[in-house]
Amino acid sequence: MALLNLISTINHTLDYEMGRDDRVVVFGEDVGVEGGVFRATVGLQEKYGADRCFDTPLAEGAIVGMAVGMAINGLRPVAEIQFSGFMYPAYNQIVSHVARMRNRTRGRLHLPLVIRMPHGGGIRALEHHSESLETILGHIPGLKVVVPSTPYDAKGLLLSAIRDDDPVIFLEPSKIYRAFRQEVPEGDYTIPIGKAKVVQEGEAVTVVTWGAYVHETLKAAEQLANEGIDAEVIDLRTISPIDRDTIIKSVKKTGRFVVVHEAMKTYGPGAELIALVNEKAFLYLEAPPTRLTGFDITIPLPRGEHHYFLDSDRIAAGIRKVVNF
Amino acid sequence: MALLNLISTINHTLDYEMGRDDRVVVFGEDVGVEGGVFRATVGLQEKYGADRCFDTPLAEGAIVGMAVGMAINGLRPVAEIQFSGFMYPAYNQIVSHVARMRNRTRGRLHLPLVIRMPHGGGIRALEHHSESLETILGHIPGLKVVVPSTPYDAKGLLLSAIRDDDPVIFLEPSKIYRAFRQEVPEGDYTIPIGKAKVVQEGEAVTVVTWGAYVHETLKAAEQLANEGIDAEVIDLRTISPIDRDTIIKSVKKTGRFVVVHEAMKTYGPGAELIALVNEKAFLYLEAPPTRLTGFDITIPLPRGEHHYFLDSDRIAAGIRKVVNF
Amino acid sequence: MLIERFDPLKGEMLRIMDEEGQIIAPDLKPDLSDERVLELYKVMLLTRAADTKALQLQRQGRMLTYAPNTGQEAAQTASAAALGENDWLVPAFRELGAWLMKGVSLETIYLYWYGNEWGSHFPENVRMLPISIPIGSQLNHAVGLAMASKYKGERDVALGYVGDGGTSIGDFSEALNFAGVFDAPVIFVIQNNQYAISVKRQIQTRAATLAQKAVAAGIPGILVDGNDLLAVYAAVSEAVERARAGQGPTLIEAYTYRLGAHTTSDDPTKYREDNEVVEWRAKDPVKRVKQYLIAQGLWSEEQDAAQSTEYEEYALEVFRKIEETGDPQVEDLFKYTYKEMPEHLEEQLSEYLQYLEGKVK
Amino acid sequence: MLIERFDPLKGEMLRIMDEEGQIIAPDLKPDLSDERVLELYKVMLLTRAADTKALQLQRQGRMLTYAPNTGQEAAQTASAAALGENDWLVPAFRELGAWLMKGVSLETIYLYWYGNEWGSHFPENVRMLPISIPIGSQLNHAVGLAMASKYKGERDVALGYVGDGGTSIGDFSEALNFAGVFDAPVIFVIQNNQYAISVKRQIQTRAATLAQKAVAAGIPGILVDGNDLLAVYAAVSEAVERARAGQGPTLIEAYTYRLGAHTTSDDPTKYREDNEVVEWRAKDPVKRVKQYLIAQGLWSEEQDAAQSTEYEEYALEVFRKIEETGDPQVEDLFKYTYKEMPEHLEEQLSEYLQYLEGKVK
Ligand SMILES: Cc1ncc(C[n+]2csc(CCOP(=O)(O)OP(=O)(O)O)c2C)c(N)n1
Ligand SMILES: Cc1ncc(C[n+]2csc(CCOP(=O)(O)OP(=O)(O)O)c2C)c(N)n1
Ligand SMILES: [Mg+2]
Ligand SMILES: [Mg+2]
Repeated sequence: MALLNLISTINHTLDYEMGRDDRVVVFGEDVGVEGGVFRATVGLQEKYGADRCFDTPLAEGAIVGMAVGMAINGLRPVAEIQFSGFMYPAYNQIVSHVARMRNRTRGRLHLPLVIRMPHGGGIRALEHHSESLETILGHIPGLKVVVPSTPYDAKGLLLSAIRDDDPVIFLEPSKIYRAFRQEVPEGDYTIPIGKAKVVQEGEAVTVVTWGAYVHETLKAAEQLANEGIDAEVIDLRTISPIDRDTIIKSVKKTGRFVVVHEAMKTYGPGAELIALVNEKAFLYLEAPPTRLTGFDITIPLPRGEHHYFLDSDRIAAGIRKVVNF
Repeated sequence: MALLNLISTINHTLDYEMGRDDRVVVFGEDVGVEGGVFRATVGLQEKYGADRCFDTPLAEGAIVGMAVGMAINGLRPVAEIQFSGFMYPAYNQIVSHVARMRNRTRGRLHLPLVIRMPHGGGIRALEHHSESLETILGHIPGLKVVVPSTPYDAKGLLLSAIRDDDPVIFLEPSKIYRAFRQEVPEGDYTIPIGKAKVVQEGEAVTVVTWGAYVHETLKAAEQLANEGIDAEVIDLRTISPIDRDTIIKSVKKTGRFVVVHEAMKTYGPGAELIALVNEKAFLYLEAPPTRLTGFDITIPLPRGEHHYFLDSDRIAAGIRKVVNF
Repeated sequence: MLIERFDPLKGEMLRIMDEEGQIIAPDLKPDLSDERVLELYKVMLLTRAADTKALQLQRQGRMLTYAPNTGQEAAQTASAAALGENDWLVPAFRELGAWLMKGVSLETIYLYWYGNEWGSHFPENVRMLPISIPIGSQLNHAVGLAMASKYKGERDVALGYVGDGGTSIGDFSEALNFAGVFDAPVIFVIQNNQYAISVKRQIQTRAATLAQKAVAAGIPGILVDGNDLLAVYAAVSEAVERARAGQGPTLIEAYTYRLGAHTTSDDPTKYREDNEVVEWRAKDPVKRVKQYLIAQGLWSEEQDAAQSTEYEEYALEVFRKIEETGDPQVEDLFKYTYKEMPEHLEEQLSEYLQYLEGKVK
Repeated sequence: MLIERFDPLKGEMLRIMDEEGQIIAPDLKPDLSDERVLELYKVMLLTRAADTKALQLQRQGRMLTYAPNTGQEAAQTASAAALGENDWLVPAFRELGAWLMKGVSLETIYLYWYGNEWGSHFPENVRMLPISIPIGSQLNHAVGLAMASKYKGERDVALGYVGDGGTSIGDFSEALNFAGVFDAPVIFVIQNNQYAISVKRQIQTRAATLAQKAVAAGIPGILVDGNDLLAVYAAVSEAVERARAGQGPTLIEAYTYRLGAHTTSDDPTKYREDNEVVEWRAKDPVKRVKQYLIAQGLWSEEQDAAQSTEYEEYALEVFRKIEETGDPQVEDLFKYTYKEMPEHLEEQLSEYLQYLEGKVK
């Protein structure tokens, strides 16, 4: 066991899996010599050589496109996109090829590849460094989309992702890269993709969230607990495919539903979860299922970004409303 | 008045506005000499010259990027993307610049440009020619996204789009390009962006749809009318921003809500409308709001695509369930 | 080395066999026996027959949209012929001769154009990716295949195709650049057929040749007569050898012409003059090789006619089978989205099957 | 014409003033009075002072992420100086000298790096686009601006900047290609500062020069000493004149070096040797021009020191003002998404304002 933060866990996990499986190769911009702008890949080039961990020219489309070819020819590439806002140049590759190769060839080819990227805001960075991509990736059949919220989960989920025979987009909440440490076992363990986790049990209301917002939501739940409101908090962990059972079971128990996320509201990820709850648990609902989300604006530059985020106060206020409906 | 189908209406409208406003320029792949693979721009190069209607090299990102520069420097570009499936290479330009220039510059620059593209399936075409893009465009703040369902609407909406000071994505349901003709006034008229249209009044259930599916849904409504179920059918016309009032008013009247669309279900456009109805009319709901949508698969190649589409039977069956809930 | 002798910046083009099938550069003639030339020729003939038949069937409303290859058979067949069995072929969408050469069956190819995903399911031993419709995007896959091969210490190379239109999209430049930086064992073949749908090559780029685009990536480029089977074979073979020997990537522009329409949805009279087509018909790559083979005493007009007829009949027969069996299973539309079908897809499938059942009753 | 005299394929580089500020190619010296050189020099000095101050402030935790320019002042200032008032400047994100030259105030620039969108709101008469973070994407905007200018029959040109890293992304090639095809009056300036964050220029591309990437688009390219104010000015001026005269686009590689970190989040000791930095410090573009001006009797070390101090004080003063007023209005975060605020945004804004009010109470 080691006490690791999220970013060192990513580093440890890549190291672990590269050590175990020499089909795993890691690349992207500044990934090799420097070890990544966030230091996710630090030391890997020294340890495994420049043919297993290397820098690429600046071209996200080619990075992902190359990963496609490598995956077909027997490797398990783990590509890094430097920030989620620079995923867009690779979107054509992701939608048109990464997501479709298995279906297109009726199973003849498949793509065991992972695309990692820092995700979301909160690090006071420049424009395009704070994007939330859940919807535009989650909507695409053939992709799996994962967001860990803790170091422990990150290792288990990333190992699952690399070992998955389908492509996995691995969104890392950069806000909590260094926010806290946790005991992370040095050995092998996986956490299944597609399974949510009840991180706090409760009876009053079901609150689903993921990534950095899990922690803000748990804080809100603590506030509410002091008021006698016991919220059930679920960490979705996988954006796609959605763990419907865990959510629906909880809503059937609580009768109330709130989804909390950083992404923009309209056509955002929360909409899907509300539609799902309507489909599967409508008659159990005692209050309108509610979204607590980012505004429908471009996430502001650092001086304004705090307005965009939901802090635990705003989350608590939103949940309170649903409980008191 | 002339009896026009959808594609000739697009052609007529571009012609009309180019005649009226010489800031309007039209370009894209095969748009000039050939007049477009669907003939949307036929005759325009002859009439207005090759500096106003022209072919570009094959690069969607550059097409949209060039439009951005032109719009800043005083023109009103109307760019064509040959099929919605080839929007992806331009997605970076659309998200990172088209949608954001006004906000980024606090109003100093704005982008009066239109990006037109055929949209959706049903023309028995090759892979990537049948994509539904509502979610991944509608989720982006700063874009307006329009889908006409008739020739008459297409002219009014396209004129609004070209004259809008904000960027408009104009999705043209290729399935109905030549499906039917309608009287289209030769003169000037606009239809406001952001306003839905009640295409059939009814009391039993609110059904929202758009594009080619309006016609299938109206057929379903006819079947249902014979059974004594009078559905209210709303043509959304604008994917973003959503006309919330028209939808909510209707749901408050009918107490039941169905959304019908071709796009994939999960994280699809219907989810947003259901979340909206929950937020604004929860207490009026007498049955679970329901989605009738495409499956969560890549739209199949032509021999299988009919399985993907909803015909009026399936739509009627879905609505019936909600009404009989 | 050919790449040193033919500089695209000087407009030099590699030609070995002229328009009458005469060898004009005997010193450059590749190591290809006349028997092998005949084999390649037969693939060209089959390509043309399959094309002809597909167009007929399309006009009868039996085949869907189809992209014809007529005029480009040499560029296609010779380039694929230069590959070994374990080398990877990465298509764009107009390389019928190459696919047949690589060992894909006409059944499979017709099934693809018939509109069925099983048409992209090739046998294990055929190292070819499926058709890639998003122009240019496939070239980065070729780089990745090549990189993996190099990483594993194998000697297999990858060859990616693209059209003249495809050289304008960013993916093309990015792929060449990556290949250069990583010294990937990859060959890029541009089939410059002078048009991207209706857009003439001159509107695609101001560069005098497409081969010179290699300069941007610091890799060698060569321009070859794409209607000359021997020239294409020689250039691609050299590139394959170089790649296999660890000498990195090559860009090859095969200068050719699409004699037919872009696809069956296209009407080329809208954008090009007949006399241009007539001129290029004289350069027909099939005719050239035929004349060569006849001159070598290996072939005759009679054999040629008989063989063409046989191939057309074969193509029709293949298609008839597909018409009977080419419709997909509903389950197949869902089954291959992921390795295991997630619950929500199971649900969607079973609801739909139920609906279909109800409808039948 | 310079573009004919300096062929990047032969590795030729335009140099006019050497590292000691001596004119080594008097015949190529551009038409630039010494008084004007002094003006440009002052912009270079201000650039360096603003940089120095920004870094100090960042270390104090008062400024956010900042991208330093030290070492690249000549490439930036001289290229922008070659533009007329109505010409368009299209930045990437590391061209401080160019922005100041173009007339953007330091207030506005600091406000941008302070993290406020008003820092991208320039006055009507300053024809400059906002900073573009998505690498390479801005070059197509430059093409569009130029095309519109041409369409309207105006004589304004557009100049777009990009880094060495930015030459690898597809947008770069697409923009050059479009510019070539449409003969757009546009100039592309690569500031090759040898690094894209930590990635060395040699890993960015195998091309021997970046200027040669012009060959792919069939447009002229030229390599210039980017630390030579006169060389950059001469090359860009010629390109501007050509563009204005309807002779189309030019690609210019300004060969320079980033003496500082990529941004304040970056630690360059992780990826480069000190001695490399020392070597390049000797080529400092600011020092060169200073020596030149002193030699012309127009400037002195004393004046230089005084001017630098004055600029640093000015920069600090500017920043102090921003610290007081640089926080955004909540309304502004919503108001500029569309021309008119749609109902759902009105609702989100008013709910949030209500929440804030409740919090204050
Ligand atoms: C990214 C993208 N944009 C547009 C299209 C539509 N399209 C299909 S083929 C084609 C022209 C391709 O020209 P070229 O590369 O020369 O190949 P050819 O058809 O001549 O073989 C176009 C524009 C596409 N398939 N992909
Ligand atoms: C499309 C994209 N990918 C990645 C990044 C992250 N990033 C910011 S600057 C940079 C390096 C840019 O290098 P270069 O073009 O040489 O400019 P320089 O920083 O040297 O001025 C990278 C990778 C980005 N901004 N945009
Ligand atoms: Mg072509
Ligand atoms: Mg650089």
